[in-house]
Amino acid sequence: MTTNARKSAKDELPKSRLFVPSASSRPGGTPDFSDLQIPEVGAADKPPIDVEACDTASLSEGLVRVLDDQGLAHGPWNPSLDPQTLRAGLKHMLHVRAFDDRMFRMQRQGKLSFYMKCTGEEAVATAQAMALRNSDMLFPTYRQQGLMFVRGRPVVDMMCQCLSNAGDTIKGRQLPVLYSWKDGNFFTISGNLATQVSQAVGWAMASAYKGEDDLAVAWVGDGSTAEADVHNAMLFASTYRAPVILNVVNNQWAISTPASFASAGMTFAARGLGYNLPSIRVDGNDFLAVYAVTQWAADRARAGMGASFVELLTYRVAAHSTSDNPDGYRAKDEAERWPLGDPIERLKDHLIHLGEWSEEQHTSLQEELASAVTNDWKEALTHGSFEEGPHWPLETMFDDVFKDLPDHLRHQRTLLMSES
Amino acid sequence: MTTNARKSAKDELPKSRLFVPSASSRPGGTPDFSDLQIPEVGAADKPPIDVEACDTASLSEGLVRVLDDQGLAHGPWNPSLDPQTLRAGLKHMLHVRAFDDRMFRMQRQGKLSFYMKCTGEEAVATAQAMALRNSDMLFPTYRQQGLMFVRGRPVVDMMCQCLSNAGDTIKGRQLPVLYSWKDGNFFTISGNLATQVSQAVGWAMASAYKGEDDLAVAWVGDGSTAEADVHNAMLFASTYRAPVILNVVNNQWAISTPASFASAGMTFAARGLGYNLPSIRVDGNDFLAVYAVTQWAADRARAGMGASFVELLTYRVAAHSTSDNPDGYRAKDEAERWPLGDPIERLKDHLIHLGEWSEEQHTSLQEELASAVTNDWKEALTHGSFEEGPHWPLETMFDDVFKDLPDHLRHQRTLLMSES
Amino acid sequence: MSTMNMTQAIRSALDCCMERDPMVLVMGEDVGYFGGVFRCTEGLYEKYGAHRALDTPISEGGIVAAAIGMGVNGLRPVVEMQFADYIYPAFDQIASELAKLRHRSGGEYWAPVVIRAPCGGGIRGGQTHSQSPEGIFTHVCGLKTVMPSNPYDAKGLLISAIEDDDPVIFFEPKRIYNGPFFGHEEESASSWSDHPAGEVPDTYYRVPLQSAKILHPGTEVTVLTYGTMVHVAEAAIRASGVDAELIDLRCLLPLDLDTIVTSVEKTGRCVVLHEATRTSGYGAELVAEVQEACFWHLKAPVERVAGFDTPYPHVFEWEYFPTRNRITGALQRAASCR
Amino acid sequence: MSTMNMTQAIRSALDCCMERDPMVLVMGEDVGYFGGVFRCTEGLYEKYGAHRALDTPISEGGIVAAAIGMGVNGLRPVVEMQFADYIYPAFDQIASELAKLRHRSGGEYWAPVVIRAPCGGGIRGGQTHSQSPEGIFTHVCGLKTVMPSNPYDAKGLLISAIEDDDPVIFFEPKRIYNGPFFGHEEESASSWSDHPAGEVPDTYYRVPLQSAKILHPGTEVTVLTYGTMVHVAEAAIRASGVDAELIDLRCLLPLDLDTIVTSVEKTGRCVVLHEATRTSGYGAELVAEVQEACFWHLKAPVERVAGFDTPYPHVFEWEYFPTRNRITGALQRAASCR
Ligand SMILES: Cc1ncc(C[n+]2csc(CCOP(=O)(O)OP(=O)(O)O)c2C)c(N)n1
Ligand SMILES: Cc1ncc(C[n+]2csc(CCOP(=O)(O)OP(=O)(O)O)c2C)c(N)n1
Ligand SMILES: [Mg+2]
Ligand SMILES: [Mg+2]
Repeated sequence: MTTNARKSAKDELPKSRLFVPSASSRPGGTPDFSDLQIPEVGAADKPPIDVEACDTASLSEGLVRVLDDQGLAHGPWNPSLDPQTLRAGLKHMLHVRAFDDRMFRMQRQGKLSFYMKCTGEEAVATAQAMALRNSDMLFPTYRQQGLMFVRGRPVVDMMCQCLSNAGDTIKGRQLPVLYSWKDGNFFTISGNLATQVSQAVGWAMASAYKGEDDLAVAWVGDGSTAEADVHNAMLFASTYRAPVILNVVNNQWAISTPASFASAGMTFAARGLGYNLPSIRVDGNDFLAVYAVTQWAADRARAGMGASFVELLTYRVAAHSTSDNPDGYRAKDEAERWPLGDPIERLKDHLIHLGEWSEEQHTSLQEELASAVTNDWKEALTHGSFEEGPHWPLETMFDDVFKDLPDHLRHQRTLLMSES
Repeated sequence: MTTNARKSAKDELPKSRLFVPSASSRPGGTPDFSDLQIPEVGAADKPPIDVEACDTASLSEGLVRVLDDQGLAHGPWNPSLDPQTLRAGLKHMLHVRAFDDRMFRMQRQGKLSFYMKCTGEEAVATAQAMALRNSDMLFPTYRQQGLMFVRGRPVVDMMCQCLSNAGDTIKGRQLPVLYSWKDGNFFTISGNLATQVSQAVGWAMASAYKGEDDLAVAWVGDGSTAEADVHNAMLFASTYRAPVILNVVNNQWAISTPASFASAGMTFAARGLGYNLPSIRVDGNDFLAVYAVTQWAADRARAGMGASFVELLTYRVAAHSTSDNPDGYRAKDEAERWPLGDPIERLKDHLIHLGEWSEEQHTSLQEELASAVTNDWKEALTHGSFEEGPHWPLETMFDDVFKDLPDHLRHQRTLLMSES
Repeated sequence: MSTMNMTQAIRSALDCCMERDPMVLVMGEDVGYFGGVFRCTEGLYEKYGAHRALDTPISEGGIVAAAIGMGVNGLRPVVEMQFADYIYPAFDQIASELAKLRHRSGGEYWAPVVIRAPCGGGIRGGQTHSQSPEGIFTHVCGLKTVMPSNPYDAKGLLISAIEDDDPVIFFEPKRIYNGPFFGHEEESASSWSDHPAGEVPDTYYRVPLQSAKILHPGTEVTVLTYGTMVHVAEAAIRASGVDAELIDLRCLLPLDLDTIVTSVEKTGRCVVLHEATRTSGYGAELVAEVQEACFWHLKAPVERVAGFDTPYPHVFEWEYFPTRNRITGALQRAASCR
Repeated sequence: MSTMNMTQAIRSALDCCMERDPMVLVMGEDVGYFGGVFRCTEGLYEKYGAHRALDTPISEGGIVAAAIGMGVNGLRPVVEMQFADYIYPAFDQIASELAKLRHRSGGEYWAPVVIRAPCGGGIRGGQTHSQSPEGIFTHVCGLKTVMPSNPYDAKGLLISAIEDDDPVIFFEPKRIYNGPFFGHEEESASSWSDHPAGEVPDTYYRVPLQSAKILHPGTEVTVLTYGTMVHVAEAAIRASGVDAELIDLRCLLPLDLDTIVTSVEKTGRCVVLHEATRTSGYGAELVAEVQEACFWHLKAPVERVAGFDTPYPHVFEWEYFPTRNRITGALQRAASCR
C-alpha cells in the first residue's frame, strides 16, 4: 500500500475544514424550519405567460400562496374554481389518503411486499392533474399516485399492480407502486430515480416535432434533483423550448438525507433560472396555488413558449416507504411543526368557509371512500393474492423483453417450463 | 413495425414547432456577434471575497474587462502587475503560440498523429496559472497547454508526449496533447470530456478534509458544460463548499456546434448562480482581467469561502483539431470579426503603452522563441519519432493497468513477446 | 446500384428511412448542419431540416434520454454517438431504461431507438477513440446488438434496425468506413470500390438481423467474428493454408446460433475472434455456447483471439491489434488437433 | 472473536480501516448520520464525524467522481452504492476514469477507491433492487471485482480491497446479509450464528484477493460460483448425490485460475453457476477459460446455470432464481458423462 498523500497517511490530520450540510432536525432535537421564509398569502405577483426567465427571479425565491390559515383565498394566483371542482379536488385527495392508509396496513399484514404513501403531499398530484388535459403525458415518480385518481383509473387496477396478481396490467413485473397506465397517459414508473425527467423532455420535443400541442409533465423529488438526468432535462428543455413542465416535489427529505444535500442552500426553483427556464416556487400544500401555477405553466407550454420549472414545497409526513423508519433520522414531531399545514385540511376549511362543505359531509365522504376502498380491495383479491396468486402464467415472464420472443429466450422458457 | 404515434407514421405532419438554436455564422453568411453585449472597460465592480452568490448576478451576466482597445488598464479589477510579470505573461503566451504553430506544422508533415491548438485563447491558461500557487492542483482540458509553460515544464517533454517516443513520460499511452505532469500538479487529461471537473471537486474536498489550503482548479469547454459531470461538479462544490475554481472556457464553438446548444441562451456564468456559486464572466482575451478574476476566486477558496464559477469569454481561432476544418460550418472570416481581439496583441499594446515594451523587443522575442522551439523539437526527436521510435519497450504496454501485473496480463505479455 | 463506402451506405440507409417515414430523425453531436465528424449524416440537414437532422448538446445521457421520450411519442430516433468510447455517460439510460421499458410496463411502453456508434481501433485514435464495447451490451437483456462488416450489410442492417421495434445498438467499425482492412497497416489501403460488398443498391432493402453469413465455406476450422476482423480473418485464413469456414455474425444479439452449430459440428474446430479486450468479451459467450452445443463434435479447444486486457494503446496500436500472425497461429493449432 | 452477520462484518472492516488510517472515509447516499439503508456504516458517523461518514447528494456519477478526486489527493474513499442496480449513472466515471487513470498517466495518477454495492435478488426487490452486474465490470480492464459469500471473507476481503492501490468493485450479496440462503424460500431462514464463517475476529485481518477457496473437495464435478449461490450450490450438491468439488471464487478479477484448473483436471467436469443473467455473464468467461485450459481433461460439456435473460421479475422471483433443481440437474447431467 503506497500513498497519494503529500503527508504520510499515518500523520495526525489538522481539523477538517470540509463543510457538511445539516438537517432540519435529528432525533431528540427540535425541528427548525426557521430558514424557510414564508411570504404573505397572495403577495406573489402573476406574470404574463410570455415572461422571460430572468423576470421570474422573485417567484423562484418566493412562494406562491393562495389559501390563508383561515381558509380564505387571496391574490392574483387565485384560480377561482367553482365549488364542484373544489369538492372534486377534496374528494380526490381524501380518496388517495384512504387508499394509502389501506394499502399501508395491507403491507403491514404481509399482503404486499412493499408500499409507499404520499401523506401530506396529496395536493401536488391531484391539483396538477386537474389543471392539465387528459391528453398531456405524465412522467411521475412513485409519489404521484393522485394523478391516476384524477384521471379515473379504477382503484382495483392499482391494487392489482400492488398485488402483482392476475389482474395486474403489467403482469407482476414491478414492485408495488411502480405503476404504468398507457390509457391514462401515465408513464411507466422507473425504480431508477430521475430518469423519467429527461425522457419527458424528449417526449415533449416529439410533440413539437409533430406540431401537436400535448405537453409532457414530469415530477422528481428534492433529493433526486441531484441526478444528472435533471440537469439534462433542464438543458434540453431550454435549448429546444420543449412543451414540458418540470416539477420538483420538495418534501424536505430523501430517505434519511435532508434536502440541504441537494438544494445547495437555495430554493430548488432558483436552479431553473440558470437554465433560462421561468421558475416558480409554490406552496405544495395549497391546492389552489398548485392548480394555478400548473395551469399557468401549461398555458405557456401550449402557447409554444416552452418549458417551466416548478418547485412544490411540501413535507413527507409518512416514512419514505414501508422499509423505512424516520425515527432513526429525524425528530418524531417534525411533521406537526411543518409550517404549511395539511393540504386536505386547508382545502376543507376553504370549502366550509365558502359555505360549500360541512364537517358532516366531510366525515361521511371519508367513510364512503373508506368503504369503497375496502370493497375495491376485496375485488382486487378476487384477481389473486401476492403469495398464492393466481398470477400471470409463468411463461409470460419471457414476454416483452423484446417485441417478439427470440430463440434464446424461447429456449430458456422451455427449460423453465419443463422444470416446473 | 408497429407505431407509438397517435397518427399513423405515414401521415403528412403539420409544420414542426421544434425550436433549434442557430449559429453566429455559417459558411457564406456574415458573422453576427450582436447578441454579445460588451460592457464598458472597468465598469464591473469588484465585490469582497465573502460575497454571496446572489450578489454576483450582474457579474455573471456582465463582463469583467480591464484592458481597453488603446492598451490602457481600468477599474477595480486591474491587478496592477509589475512590468516583469506582464512581460513574463506575454512571453508565456508567445511561447505557447510558437509551440502550437510548430507542432501543427509537424502534424501536417506526418510527424504527429494528431494535434490541437489554443490560438486566441492563450491568455486563459497563462494568466490563470500565474495567479495561482504551484501547489494548486490543475484539472485542464486539451486546450490549456499554457498552464505547463507557466509552471516551467520542459518543452521537450511536451513534444515527447506528442511523439509518444521513448522520452514520453506517459509511455506512449495517449494521443498527442493528452498530457499528464504529476510534478507540476497537472492532472492527466482525459479524452472523455468534462470528467475532470467533478473529479477536481473531489480533490478539493480532500484538501479541506485534510485541513490543507491547496486549491483545485478545473477547466471545461462551452460545449462540454452540457455533460452531467459539470452539473455534478457544481452541486458537490456548492454542497461541501469545496476550495475549487470551476472555469468554463467559452470559445464559441464545440467542433461544429455553436455555444448556443449549451448556453440555454444565457451566459454560462449565470448557471452557477442556481447552484449558489459566486459566478463571474470575464473577457478571456484580456490578460489582466483573467489574472484578477482568478486571483479573486483563489483568495475566496483559500479563505475557506468555497468554490467560484468563472466563464472566460474567448474565441477558438484555429480549427478544433488537425482532424477538423471549420470552413465546413462557420464563415471564413468569423475570427477576424471576434470583438474581443487577440490576447497577445492586447497585452503587447499595454506593455508598449506603459513604455515597458517595443515592437523590436516583440519581434526578437518571437524569433528567440521560434528558434528555441526548433531546437527543442530537434532534441525531442533524439528521443525518437512517432513512426520509427525508439518507443518505450513493447512489454510496458501491460504495465499500469494495475499497480502489479496480474497473472492474466503476464500471460498475455508472454504471448505477445513470443510473437514479436 | 452504386459503389459506396460504408459511410455512404449508412447515409443512404438513413436517407431511405427518413424519406419513407416522417417519424424517423437523426440526432447527436455535430450530426446536423455539419453532417457528422465521419460524414454519415451529410446532406440530411439540407434535405430534411434542422429538426430531423438534429444537433444536440454534448451530453450523451441527455441525448439518449430525449430519444427514449421521442420514441415513446411515436418517433424513430437514430442517435449517433460520436465515438463508441463516449457511450458510457448514456449507459444508465440505455441499460436501465431503453432496454427495460417494454418489459417493466408489461408491453405498454417501448421506444424504437437506434444508437449508432463508430467503434474499434486502427485509426491511431488512442484509448478513447478505439474501444469495442459491444460485449457489455449483449449482457443487457432487452437490447439488440449489431455490427456490420461492409457497406452492403451496413445499409441493409441499419434499415432493419431502424424499422425494428426493439432498441438496437448499431456498432460501426470505423477502420473500414473507407475500405476493407486486412490487418497490416503497411499494405496500401484498399477501397470498397474493389470489393463486391461495395456494390450497394440506391434503393430500399433490408438485411434481416440475426442472420449470420458464411463468407466462405471450409471443412477444418470454423472462424466466428464480426466487423473489421472479418477482413483480417479472411487474410489470415489465406495465409494459414487452413481450410477454414468464415462466419460473419453481423448480429451478436439475437445470435444466429444454428448457423454456428451446423458449421462447428461439421468442422469440429472453432476459433473466435474480436478486437475487444479478451476477458468477459463477447468471445467468451461464443466459446461458452459453442462448447456447450457442440462439445461431442469438438476435436480441439475453442480458442479466442482478442484484444489484450489493456486500454487501447496509442503508439503500440499495431502490436495490440489482433494480427494475422496471432490468428493463423490459432487456426494452425486448431487444425493440428486430430 | 464474535459472531457477526455480513453487515456487521463489513462495518467491522470499515471501522478497522478508519481507525488505522485517517485517510479512509465512507461516503454515499444515507451512509452518514443514518448508517446506510442496510446499516453497514452504522455508528461510524458518531465515531469518526460527518466528514468521514459522509452523506452525499443522490448522484452516483458525482459520488464516484468525487471519490476519484479524493483518491488522487491521498484519501481512500469507500463508496457505497445503495443498490448495485444504481451503479450505472457512475459507469462512465468508473469505466473511463477510475479504471484507466493509472495506465493513461503512465503510472503518475491513480485512485484507491473501493465501491461497495449490495447486489443480487431473493429479497422481493423487483428488477431495480436485484441485479447482479458483476460480469460487466470484469470486462473493464483496470478494475478488480470481488464478491464474498460469508461474514469472515467479507471482512477480510474488504480490508484487502481498501488497502489495495487499485480500484475495487466490491459486491455484497444482500440476500445473505443476515444469514446464508440455501435456495428455498419456504425453508426457515438460517442465521450466521449457526455457520462457521459467522465467527469473525474483531481485530484487523486480511483475506487476500485472487484466492479462490475450495469449500469442500470432490471428485466428480467441479462447481464454480460466488456470493449467494455458494450456499445454494452446497445444498444442491447435497441433494444431487454427486461428489462435487465446490469452489468459491471470492474474487472474479484477478481470477485464481490455478485452483480452478487443478480441480477441473481432476474431476474432468465443470458446472458454472451465477445469479446474473446468462448471456455474456461472467459464467461465459469461466466456461471459456476452463474449456481452453482443460479441454483434454473434459469428460462433459461445461454447463452454465444462471439467471434467465429477462429483467429480474417481482412476482416470479423464486421461479427465476437459479434453483437447486436446475443445479442438481446440471450436476447429474455432467456426472453421467463418462
Ligand atoms: C439512481 C437511484 N439511486 C438511488 C436510489 C435509492 N433511492 C430510492 S428513493 C431515494 C430517495 C429519493 O428522495 P427524493 O428524490 O427526495 O424523493 P422522495 O422519496 O422524498 O419523494 C433513494 C436514494 C434509486 N432508487 N435510484
Ligand atoms: C464524452 C465525450 N463526448 C464527445 C466527445 C467528442 N468531442 C471531442 S471535443 C468535442 C467538442 C468540445 O467542445 P468544447 O467543450 O466547447 O471545447 P473546445 O474544443 O471548444 O475547447 C467533442 C464533442 C468526447 N471527447 N467526449
Ligand atoms: Mg424528498
Ligand atoms: Mg468550445
